[in-house]
Amino acid sequence: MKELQKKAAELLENGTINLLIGFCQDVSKRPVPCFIETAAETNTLVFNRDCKNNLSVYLHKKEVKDAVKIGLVANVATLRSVLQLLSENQLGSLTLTYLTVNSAGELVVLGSAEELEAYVQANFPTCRPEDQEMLDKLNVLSREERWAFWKDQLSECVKCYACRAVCPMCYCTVCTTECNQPQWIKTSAETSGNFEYHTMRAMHLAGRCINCGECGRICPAGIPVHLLTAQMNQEIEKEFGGKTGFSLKGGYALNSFKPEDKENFIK
Amino acid sequence: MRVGYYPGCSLQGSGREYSESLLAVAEKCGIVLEEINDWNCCGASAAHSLNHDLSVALPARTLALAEKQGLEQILVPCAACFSRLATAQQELVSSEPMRSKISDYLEMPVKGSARILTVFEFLQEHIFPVADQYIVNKLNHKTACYYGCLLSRPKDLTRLEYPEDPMEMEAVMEKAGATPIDWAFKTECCGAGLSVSRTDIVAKLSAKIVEDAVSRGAESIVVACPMCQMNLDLRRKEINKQMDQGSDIPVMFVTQALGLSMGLSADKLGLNRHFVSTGKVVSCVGRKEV
Amino acid sequence: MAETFEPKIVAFVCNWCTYAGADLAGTSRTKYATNVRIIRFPCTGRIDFMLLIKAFQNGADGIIVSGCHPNDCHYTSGNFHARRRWMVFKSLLDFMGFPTDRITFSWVSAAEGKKWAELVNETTDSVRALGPFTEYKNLDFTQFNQIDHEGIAEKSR
Amino acid sequence: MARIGVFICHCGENISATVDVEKVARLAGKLSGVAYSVDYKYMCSDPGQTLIVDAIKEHKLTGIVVGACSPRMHEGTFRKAAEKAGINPYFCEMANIREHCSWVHPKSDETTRKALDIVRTMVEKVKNDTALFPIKVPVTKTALVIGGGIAGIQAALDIANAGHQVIMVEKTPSIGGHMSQLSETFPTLDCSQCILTPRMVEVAQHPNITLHTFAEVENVSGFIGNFDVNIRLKAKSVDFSKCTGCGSCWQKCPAKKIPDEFNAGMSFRTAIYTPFPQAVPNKPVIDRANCTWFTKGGKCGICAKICPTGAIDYTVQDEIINVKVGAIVTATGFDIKHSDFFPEYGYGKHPDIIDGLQFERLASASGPTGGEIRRPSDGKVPETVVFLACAGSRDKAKGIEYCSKICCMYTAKHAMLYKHKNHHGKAHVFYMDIRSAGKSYDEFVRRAIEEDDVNYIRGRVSRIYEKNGKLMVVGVDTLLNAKPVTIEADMVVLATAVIANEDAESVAQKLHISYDKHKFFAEAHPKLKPVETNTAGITLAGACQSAKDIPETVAQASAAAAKTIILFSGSEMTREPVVATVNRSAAPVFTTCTGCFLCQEVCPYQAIEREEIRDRAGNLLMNAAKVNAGLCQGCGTCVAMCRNKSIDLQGFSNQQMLSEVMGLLNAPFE
Repeated sequence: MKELQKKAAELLENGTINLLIGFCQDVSKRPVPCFIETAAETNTLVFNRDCKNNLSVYLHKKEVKDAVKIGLVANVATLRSVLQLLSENQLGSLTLTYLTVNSAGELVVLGSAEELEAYVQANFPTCRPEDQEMLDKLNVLSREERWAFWKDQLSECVKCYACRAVCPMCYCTVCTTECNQPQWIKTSAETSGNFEYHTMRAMHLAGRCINCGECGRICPAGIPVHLLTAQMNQEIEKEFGGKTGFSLKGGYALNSFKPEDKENFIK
Repeated sequence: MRVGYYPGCSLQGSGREYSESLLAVAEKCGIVLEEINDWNCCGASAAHSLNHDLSVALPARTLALAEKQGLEQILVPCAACFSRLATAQQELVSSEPMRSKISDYLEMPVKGSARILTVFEFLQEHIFPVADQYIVNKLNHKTACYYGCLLSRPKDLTRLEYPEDPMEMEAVMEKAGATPIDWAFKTECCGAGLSVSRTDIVAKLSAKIVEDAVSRGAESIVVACPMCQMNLDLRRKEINKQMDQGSDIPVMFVTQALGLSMGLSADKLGLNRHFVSTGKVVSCVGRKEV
Repeated sequence: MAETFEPKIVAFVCNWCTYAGADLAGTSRTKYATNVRIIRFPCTGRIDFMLLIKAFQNGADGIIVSGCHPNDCHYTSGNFHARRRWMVFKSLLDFMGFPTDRITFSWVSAAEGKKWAELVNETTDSVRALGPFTEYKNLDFTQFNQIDHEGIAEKSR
Repeated sequence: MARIGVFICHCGENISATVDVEKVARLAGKLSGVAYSVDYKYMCSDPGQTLIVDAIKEHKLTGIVVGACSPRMHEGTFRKAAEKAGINPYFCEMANIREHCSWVHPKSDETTRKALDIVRTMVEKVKNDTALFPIKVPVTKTALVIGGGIAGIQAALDIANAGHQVIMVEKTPSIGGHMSQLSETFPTLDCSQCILTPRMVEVAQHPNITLHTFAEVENVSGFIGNFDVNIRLKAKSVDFSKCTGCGSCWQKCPAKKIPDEFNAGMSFRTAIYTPFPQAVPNKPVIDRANCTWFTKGGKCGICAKICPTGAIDYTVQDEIINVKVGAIVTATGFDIKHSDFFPEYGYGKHPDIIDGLQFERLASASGPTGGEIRRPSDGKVPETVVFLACAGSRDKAKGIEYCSKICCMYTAKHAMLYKHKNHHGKAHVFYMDIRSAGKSYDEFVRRAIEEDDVNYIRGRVSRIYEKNGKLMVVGVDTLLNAKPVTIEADMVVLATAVIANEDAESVAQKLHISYDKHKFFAEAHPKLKPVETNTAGITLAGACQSAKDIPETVAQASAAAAKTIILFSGSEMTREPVVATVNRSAAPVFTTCTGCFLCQEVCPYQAIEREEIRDRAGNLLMNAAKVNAGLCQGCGTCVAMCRNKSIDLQGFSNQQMLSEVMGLLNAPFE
């Protein structure tokens, strides 16, 4: 942790970065995102397994963008999202430096997109065990049982859009949910409208989501929305191959095709 | 990998030296061939022209037995047997109705799942990998590799790359240190179908083969089919009558040649059973380069 | 209700193949179920999955999505992209427990008027067998059933 | 507020027989936004259309729905009517209550109800229609002709003579193609080069034709009327502006043992070479793969020393040039199987078993033997020659089911030529069928049989082997007392199958045109569009589409030229305004497009471009997608895949499609 603080301070001092997005602790010692602009503040930095937030989501914020040269304290999931964002032509205007801690507990500093890509590919995670467990549970259920499950879950949704706010892939300036010409998504938080919203969200993220699980973690109603995209990504990888947040080239499954794609469901 | 073995009638009669040499070579290389218990006639030459179901059922029974024995591979050295078994297998695999019908006849289940090996496939996959350590002699002489019909056709059964000009046997003979010649009759008909009824035609057809081989300087003809061997060997008197000047070129099985190169005795390889003396070939063993 | 239930089927079709196929069914006077209503798109690639959801939400009991056979697309690759989108959409709905047997995907060429008629009939029959799509229509009411009235009563005392 | 008019057509009895049209009209009149509705016997008739025009004017209608036949039938008709009445034609929609309703359902309330539903959905759509204006796309009146064989030559000359610019690209160092290799041509036996070379020269000298030999198409983008083509000019290593074609370089070139493509490998050429004496342009290029200077790293250099004009330049590199053309004629020609394809015929081991092209060269006065038929192995004149028709063709086992079409004729020709040159020689032809359909073709074959007594044997050849200096051709004579035959030949000519070029597939992909399983390019329709491809603006000429003889090839080439000239007849083409657009709005939003450009991939026409949005000071604010209306064909695939609906499709907008769905379902069926 000292190392991290030292490095951060150094980067800020020698002007490699103007802004560092990292974690500090709040009064109750919980890690919370913090934005550091001077070397002096770096001593508040922390980085441990409780630092779950996917900080890359802040990279879309104008205030952050204005800093141009940005340091990002990141776990692998966060790094993956950055990689995915780069492949989607976002963050072009930024110069990013990444600070992470590898499995051996050593500080790793990544200066370029290529280094980032190499590191991510070397440390590529599998589906989070707790998610896999849930997915397996759900997949053995009958169709009706799954329907019941999601119906109950989604009836709890209050359309607070926290899942959208926390998602680094949901960077649209105007979301379809706000689009009222035509009104695609019912505004009221009734189940059918929620179903609509979450199917749309899952479809828009399928093949792009990097499974950081933030949307699920953040949901005030405790709806495991992250499972939808987790499941979709597995299906997509099975059918078409290709991993999300894996390479700079991207390779989005839904804007490409193979003539021999499976079609056993089409009459 | 366990390898099942289906000798068929020829390899216990007219072509027993084929079986003897094959087993000798396998033994030498430490490969055990499991004979299929209670195997039966493959139905060659007659069945398929009389009753289609029968022509499938006969080989199918053998296949079923092999499956029961838990064999995943079956070596079928005889060209005719191979052709019948492979044909039957194709039908069983491709047609569910046929499969159930046949297993009703046999009163036992049959999938036709086991892989049926030609003698070439067996040699390439099981013998070649270990052969070199056992090969002690070079069979220095020019040889004509003769395939005949059933080992080369039809393509989708025999799985040869060039059915019109196969090279599989040549590969074996080169291993044995011989020099295969390039000649024209390697897949011509020896007249086997008529080997009893119209020996005169057999003689005519076989004569062409022998003549071409000899005229191109071959000192031996190598075969992998008991019928071919029999016609070219047993019928040599009649054959010679058809040729301007006769020939005493020996006709041996590819496995005999390989056995020789592995230093196995002529007797063990059944080289003493031939009508045309194989002495010449035996004497090439260890001879200087040709 | 006494008389047999007649499902509402909405067909999302592409202009060049299936719409023309349906025209052919017409010109060749091939009779088929009246339950289907066709919505014409330039290409299956244009068909937005949101429209399918909207259709169900507004009372469709079944949906047909159909366009050109692979390699026949008037725009060369629209149907290929659509195919992938449908696959993902379908498996998402499956995962959410949505009855995907209410959606029929098909390729119907401009020459397959007969196939179109059969497609409509088959879909109508199967959806009729499935019955009205109440599962979805009831969504908005079900949430109230989950509220524990007793519990609330307790607290309010 | 919309004022919509609904016009229900009886179509004689066609609709009214099963649909209660009066009821539909009456109920449609009650729909919100509908200001006027009426039914009429024949809406498409003149009085019918006048009725519509008058109604629009009288009732100040803003849009109309015509409940009649399929839009694919009369949409144009009624849109014209709407325009005539002074409203934008794209405010007219067709409700297809004939093909999709009255014709496919029995007379019943259900059918009438459905008709009303269909009308209602279109009313909802019209409410959301917007005024659209046809897009005018300029046409670049320059044609690209790919391939300099007789097909390309014919097409190029026709287009150029119509007064349009033509750019011809030829892969090899000279135009002329296979035809220039032929000796005489059937059925008239006139010398191929004598009739071809004047055309080649004409191409070279034509003021409207730009010729690029030793060049290949690198990639093609754009669309009909506006293709953007990159052409790779391979490094010739010879400066044509200086070279006089004197030939001293290739006389002195030490690398002399290179198989000569023009003579089908039966003679040798040098590393610096012109393919043949009458080559156009008649200037050499260096084949770098075989040139000592390039293989041995700077050794040799003789040609440079010898060249009187200093035209040789080893340093030049391939050059990519970019050209803009309006149409493309694909005339890339064909290839043939070679004798090594036939194991049963000794797969090319024997030098005296040759293919048809090799025989052409043997028979040609400009060939390696100066026109004398001498066999390659020892240069002896063969006394017996066997010709095999259908070598590979029409043979499933060989994977070539089709007929190569030209073999029957050229085999007869070959046999004749041989007989004419060697009166005492024997010529045998093995054939399956004689396919000599064509003007004076069959007479030609008869002549071979009857006058030049060529021995035709109906049957196939199972094997050819060599035996003491002779080629033993073992076949069967299937006619009357069928029997096996063995012919002792001195030379065998295989009429090998015509196949697509090795690079046909990659060419097709560059051009975005389709091809069949044999890699021949696919015509848009086997009967009615045999010249066009599925990609508008690209046509086919010659054997790249399927095996053809010369007259057929020339005919198709002229047809392709005609199609091109038609396209060039106007200075611009008008296109349906059904195109995608990316929304734009006032600062600070500019557009809801986030510039992820995932849509670029899905567009089949590369129509989606990047636009940099800058402020007044010129600082880059954002990148956003922009649709090139000239390229967009309006499939809408990008629209459906844009996550936040930033792209929309004119004529099939989100608002329109959704309102159709709503209009259809929200109203009760009753």
